Amino acid sequence: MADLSVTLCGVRLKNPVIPASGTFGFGREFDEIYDISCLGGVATKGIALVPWGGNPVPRIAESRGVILNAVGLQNPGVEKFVAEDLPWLKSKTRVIANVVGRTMEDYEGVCARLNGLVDFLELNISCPNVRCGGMAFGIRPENIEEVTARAKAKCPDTPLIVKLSPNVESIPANAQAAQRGGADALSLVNTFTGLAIDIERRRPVLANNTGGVSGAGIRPIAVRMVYEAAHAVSIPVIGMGGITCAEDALEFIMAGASAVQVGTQNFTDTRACPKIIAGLNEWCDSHRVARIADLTGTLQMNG
Amino acid sequence: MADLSVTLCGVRLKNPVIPASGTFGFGREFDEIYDISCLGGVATKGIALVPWGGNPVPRIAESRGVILNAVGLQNPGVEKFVAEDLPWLKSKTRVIANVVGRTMEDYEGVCARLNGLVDFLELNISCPNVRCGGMAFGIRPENIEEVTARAKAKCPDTPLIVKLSPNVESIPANAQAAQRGGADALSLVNTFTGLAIDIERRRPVLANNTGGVSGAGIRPIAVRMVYEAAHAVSIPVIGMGGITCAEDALEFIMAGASAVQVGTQNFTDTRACPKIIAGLNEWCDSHRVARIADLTGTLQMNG
Amino acid sequence: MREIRALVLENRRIADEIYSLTFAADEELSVRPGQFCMIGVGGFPLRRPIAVCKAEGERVTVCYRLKGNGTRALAREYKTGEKLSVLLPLGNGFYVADSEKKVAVVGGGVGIFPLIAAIRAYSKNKQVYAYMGFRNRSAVCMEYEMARGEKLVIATDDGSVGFHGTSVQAFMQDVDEIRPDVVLACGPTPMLRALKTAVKGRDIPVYVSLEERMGCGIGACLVCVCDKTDGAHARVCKDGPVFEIGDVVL
Amino acid sequence: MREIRALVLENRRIADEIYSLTFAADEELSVRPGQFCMIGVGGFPLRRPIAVCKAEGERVTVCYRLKGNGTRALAREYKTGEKLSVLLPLGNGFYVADSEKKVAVVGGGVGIFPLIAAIRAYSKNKQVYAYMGFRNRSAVCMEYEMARGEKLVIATDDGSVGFHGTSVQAFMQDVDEIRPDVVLACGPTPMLRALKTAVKGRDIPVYVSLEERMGCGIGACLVCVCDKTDGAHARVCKDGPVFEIGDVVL
Ligand SMILES: Cc1cc2nc3c(=O)[nH]c(=O)nc-3n(C[C@H](O)[C@H](O)[C@H](O)COP(=O)(O)OP(=O)(O)OC[C@H]3O[C@@H](n4cnc5c(N)ncnc54)[C@H](O)[C@@H]3O)c2cc1C
Ligand SMILES: Cc1cc2nc3c(=O)[nH]c(=O)nc-3n(C[C@H](O)[C@H](O)[C@H](O)COP(=O)(O)OP(=O)(O)OC[C@H]3O[C@@H](n4cnc5c(N)ncnc54)[C@H](O)[C@@H]3O)c2cc1C
Ligand SMILES: Cc1cc2nc3c(=O)[nH]c(=O)nc-3n(C[C@H](O)[C@H](O)[C@H](O)COP(=O)(O)O)c2cc1C
Ligand SMILES: Cc1cc2nc3c(=O)[nH]c(=O)nc-3n(C[C@H](O)[C@H](O)[C@H](O)COP(=O)(O)O)c2cc1C
Ligand code: FES
Ligand code: FES
Repeated sequence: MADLSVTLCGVRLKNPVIPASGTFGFGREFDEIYDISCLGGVATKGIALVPWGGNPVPRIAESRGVILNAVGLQNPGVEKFVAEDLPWLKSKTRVIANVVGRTMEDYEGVCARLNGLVDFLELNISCPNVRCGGMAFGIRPENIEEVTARAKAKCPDTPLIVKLSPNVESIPANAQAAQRGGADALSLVNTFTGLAIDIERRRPVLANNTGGVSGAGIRPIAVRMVYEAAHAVSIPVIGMGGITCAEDALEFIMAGASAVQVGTQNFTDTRACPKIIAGLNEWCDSHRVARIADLTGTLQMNG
Repeated sequence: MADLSVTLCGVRLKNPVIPASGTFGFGREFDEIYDISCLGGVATKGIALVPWGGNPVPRIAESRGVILNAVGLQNPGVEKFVAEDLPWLKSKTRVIANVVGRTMEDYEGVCARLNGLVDFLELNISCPNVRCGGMAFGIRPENIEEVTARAKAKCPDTPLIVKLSPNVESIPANAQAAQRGGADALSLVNTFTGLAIDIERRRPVLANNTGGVSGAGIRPIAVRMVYEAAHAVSIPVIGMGGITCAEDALEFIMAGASAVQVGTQNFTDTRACPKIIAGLNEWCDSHRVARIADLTGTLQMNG
Repeated sequence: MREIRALVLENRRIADEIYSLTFAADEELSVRPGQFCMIGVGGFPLRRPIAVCKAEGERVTVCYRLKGNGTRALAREYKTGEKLSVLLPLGNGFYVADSEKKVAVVGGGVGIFPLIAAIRAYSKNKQVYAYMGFRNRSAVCMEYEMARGEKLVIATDDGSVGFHGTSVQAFMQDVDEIRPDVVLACGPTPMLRALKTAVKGRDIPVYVSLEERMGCGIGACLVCVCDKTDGAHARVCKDGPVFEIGDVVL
Repeated sequence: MREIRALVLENRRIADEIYSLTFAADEELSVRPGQFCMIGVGGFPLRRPIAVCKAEGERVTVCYRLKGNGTRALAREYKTGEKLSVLLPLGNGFYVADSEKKVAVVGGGVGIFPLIAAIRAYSKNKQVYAYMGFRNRSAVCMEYEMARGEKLVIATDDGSVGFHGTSVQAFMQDVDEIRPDVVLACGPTPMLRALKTAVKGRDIPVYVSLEERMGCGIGACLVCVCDKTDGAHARVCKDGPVFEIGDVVL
C-alpha cells in the first residue's frame, strides 16, 4: 500500500482523485453506487448565489472520444446547498465547492457565504455555457486577476482554487494572473467550446447550440496546459481533462498536478473514481513509489 | 449522381475533398493505392524556400481518438518541388501548395516562386511545431494581417488561403485579420498543441516534447471554429479537423465550409478520401441535394 | 441501483431494426415496470438508456431500435457470451395503486418496450388493455408479450395490420367502454401530447414515461431535465422517467 | 502496395506474450522477405507496422509481441472469421545477390520475425545460418521455422536455453568459420549497434531492418525517418525498413 495522500494548501486529501464539478452532483447519487468516502474529495456542481434554471434540453451530445454538454449551471443556490447537502457531504469527504456567477458580486457572495464552511472553493470563471458571466472572466488575464482578488477577499479562511478555461491564448499568462490575484491553487482544464451538428435536421444537436467538449479526446491538450500552468506558478495545480484510468491520471501528475479531477469518465464508468484510486495504488506499488506526492512534476523533458 | 463540384476563388474543384497538408506528401505514394485524380485537390506537404530537416524521432504518438505529430516541417524546398513533383501533381488534380517559413521573407519567397504555377497557395502560419516562425505569425491578429499582406503581394496571380491555428483566443478576430490582409480564402483548423507522456520513462513520447493534436477527438471544437470563421468573413472557408467520413465532412460544410480537408484519417484508412467522396455523393442523392455547393452554411441555429 | 457486469445470453433481431437483448446479472434483481437501465457500449463515452422489458430472477431483457452508432454497435458487437456493463435498475417506474384494477397502456415506437414490462406485471391481478402503435407491419414485434392482458389493439400508421391510425386514436375509441382506472403511456412526444389533449376533462390519472438524452443516468449531472408545470425542473433519470401527465410540460 | 480487407484465419498465442496471426487476402500476394504490413486495429487511429513472417499464395502470417494497447486489442478482438484492414506489402525488404550463397541472419526480440521470412526464402537455394536471441526460454517460438537453414543457434539472455548471451555474441563466435557472404539483422537498436561494432573491419555486407513509429506507412508523411550517414533523412517505411548498416546512423 503506497501512501496516496496529498496535501493541498495545507489540507490533506486521502488520495488525489476528485470527481469533477458538474459530473457528480453533490455526491448523493454516486454514494448509492459506492461509498464516496473513498474519494480524495468531491468537486460539487457549480453553486450560485440564487437558484438557476440552466439551459433547454438536449443538454448533451456525443462525438468520437468526447462529449459536449450545455447544462448551463442549473443549481439550487448556495443556501439550499448549505442547508441540505453540505453537512452530509462534509461527513463523507473533502468538499470543493464549485462557484459560478454572472457578476463579480455573485462570486463574492457565494465565497463569503461558504468561507470557513468548505475545504476549498473552486472559482468556475471558465464555464463556456453561460453567456454573460462565465465566459468573460476566464479568458483575459486582467479579468482573471480581478475576479480572483475580489473573491479571495471574501474567503480568507478557505483556500481558493481558480479553475482555468482552455479556450485562451496563453495558459501561463492566465495562470500567473490568478496567482497574482491571490489564488491558493489552480485547476484546469474546463471544457473546450464545441459544436456538434445533426446533419439530418441541419441544426446543432444541443439546444444551446454550442457546448463544452470534455472526455478522452482532449487529454493531450489538457496535459500540455497543465504542464504549462504548473511551470508558470508556485501554487499547486489540480489537473483534469479526459482522465479515464490511473495511467491517464499519472500523466497529469507527472506533468505537474498535485491532484486530479475526473469528469466524463464518471458517465462512461460509474465506478471510475474508485478504480482509478485502486490503479494508482497498484502502479505505485509495482513501481516502488512510496508516496504518490513524490511523482508530481517528475516529467523530464527531452533534450 | 449529385453535382459535387465546388468553385473556390474562381477555381473549380471536381469535389470538395482535399487531403490535408502533411498527411499526403505530394500525392505520389497514395497514387500507388488509388488514382488520386479522383480528389478535389491535394494540399501538399509544407514547402519552404530551402530544404529543412525536421524534428528528431519519434515524431508521432497516439492517444484516444487523436494523434500527436511533430514532423517539424521536413521538406525538400521549393525548387525541388517545382522540378520534381509539381508537373506530375498538376496533371492529376488541383494543387494547393502549403507554404511554411521561419521569417516573413521565407513566406514571400515561396509565394513569389509559386505564383501562377499552382492552383492555390496555403499559408501555414499556424503550425505549432517550429519554434520560431510558425507559432508567432498565427496567433495574434496583427501578425496574421501583416504576413498575409506581404505574402499576397508576391502572389497576385494565385489565390491565397490562410490556414488558421486553433490555439488562439478568438477565431473571428484572426479570420478577419487574414481577410483584411488580403487572403482569398481561409482554411482551419491546424493542430492543437498537446503533450503525451510515457509514464514509464517519465518523458514526453515525442522527441520534440509537444506535438500537434489532430483526429476525430478534436472535431466538435474544429466545427465550432469553422462556423465562427465562416460567419466572420466574406471569403470562402475550407474546414478540417477530425473528418473521418462523409457525415463528418457534411458537418463542416453545413457550418460554412466550401470544401474540406482530411488529414489523420488518411493514416487510419488509406482510402479515406475516395470513400468520403463516394459517401457525399450517396448522401446528396438520398437527400435529393442536387449540388453539394448548396449545402454550405445551411446550418440553422436553435432559437 | 447497481453497476453490473452482465453476461449476454441472447441479442437478436426480432423485427425490422428492432433487437431483443437478454443478459444475466450476477445476482437476482428487483426491477419495477417502467424502470430502465444504462448500457455501456465499448468505445462510446455515454451509456445508452434502455427500458427494461422483462426481468426474471437475474435475467433481464431489453428491446431496442437501431437508431445511431451506439445501438448499431450494441447489435453488432455484443453476441452471446460477451460481457456488458449495465447500470440498473434506474428511475421511478410506473405507479399503479392497489385499488386501480383497470389499466390501459398506450404505446408508440420504442415506447412500447417499458409498457411490456407493465403488461407483464399488472396482467397478473388486474385487467390490462393494451394499445400499441407501430409504423407498419414489419415493425410489429412482441405480440405474445403484449397480448397477456384483457385486450390488445395493434395500430399501424399505414393500416398494414390492425387499427389504421395511432395508438391514441385506438385507445380513445375504447375509452368510454373500458373506463380505465389509470393509463400508462410511453412514446414520442407528439403522441403523448395527443394523449394529453384527448383525455383532457376526463378524470383518469395518466402516467407518461419520458425520454431525454442522459449523462450519468442516476440523477447527478442535471443533463436530462424536463420542465414541470409548476415551473421547476425534474430529472428524467431519477425523478422520472414516469410522471403524471399533468405535472410535466410536453 | 494494396489495402486489403483480410479474413482472420488464426490468431493465437505461440509463446509468452507472442501471438501468431494468419490472414487471407482476396488474391495472391507477392511479398519479399523483410517487407511489412500495416494492420488497422478498430478504434485506434494509427495502424500498427508488423513484419511479414510467411506469405504463401493469398495467406500471410505475422507474429507480434503484446506491447501496448494496440497489439493487446489485436490479440483480443480479432478471432478467426473477423475482418482486418491491412496495407501491404510495404518497404523494400532484404536484398541478397544471386552470387551471395552464405547468408547469416542475426535477430533479437521481435526482430526475429522478418528474419523468419528470410530464412524461409533463402534456405531454398542458399546456406542460411541463423542466430536468434530471446529473453528467456518462455519467449522462444517458431524454432521449426528458424531451423530450415544450415544452422540455428538460439541465444537467451539468461542462458535458460541455448547459447548464454546475445545473438550477436553467438554469431561472432561462428563468423570466421562460416564466413558469410551477407548478414541480415533485425532487433533492438543496441543490438544493431553491437553488431555494427563487431563486424567493423570485416568486409561483409550487413543489412539491418529498422523500427520506427509510423503514420502513413507508405512514404507520404515523413513521420518515420532515420538519419543517414551522409546527412540526409530516409523514410523507414518506404526507403527501408532495410538499410545497409553503414548507410544509417544507429
Ligand atoms: C428512459 C429511457 C428509456 C428508453 N428505452 C428505450 C427502449 O426500450 N428501446 C429503445 O429502442 N430505445 C429506448 N430509449 C431511447 C434510446 O435511449 C435511444 O434510442 C438510444 O440512446 C440511441 O442511441 P444511438 O447511439 O443509437 O443514437 P445516437 O443518436 O448516435 O446517440 C447519440 C446520443 O444521444 C442519445 N440519444 C439519442 N436518442 C435518444 C433518445 N431518444 N432518448 C435518449 N437518448 C437519446 C444517446 O443515448 C447518445 O448519448 C429510451 C430512452 C430513455 C431516456
Ligand atoms: C517495420 C516494422 C516491423 C515490425 N515488425 C514487428 C513484428 O514483426 N512483430 C512485432 O511484435 N513487432 C513489430 N514491430 C513493432 C510493432 O510495430 C510495435 O510493437 C507495435 O506497433 C506496438 O503497438 P502497441 O499498440 O502495442 O503499442 P503502443 O506503445 O500502445 O503504440 C503506440 C504507438 O506507437 C507505435 N509503436 C510503439 N512501439 C513501436 C515500435 N517498436 N516500432 C514502431 N512503432 C511502434 C505504435 O505503432 C502506435 O502507433 C515492427 C515495427 C516496424 C516499424
Ligand atoms: C455534464 C458536465 C457538467 C459540468 N459542469 C461544470 C460546472 O458546473 N462547473 C465547472 O467548473 N465545470 C463543469 N464541468 C467541467 C468539468 O468539471 C471538467 O472540467 C471537464 O469536464 C473536463 O474533464 P473531463 O474531460 O474529465 O470531463 C462540467 C462537465 C460536464 C461533462
Ligand atoms: C503528420 C502530420 C503532418 C502535418 N503537416 C502539416 C504541414 O506541413 N502543414 C500544415 O499546414 N499542416 C500540417 N498538418 C496539419 C493537417 O494539415 C491538419 O490541419 C490537421 O491534421 C487537422 O486535420 P485532421 O484532424 O483531419 O488530421 C499535419 C498533420 C499531421 C497529422
Ligand atoms: S442523466 Fe444525469 S441527472 Fe439525469
Ligand atoms: S510512416 Fe509516413 S513516411 Fe513513413
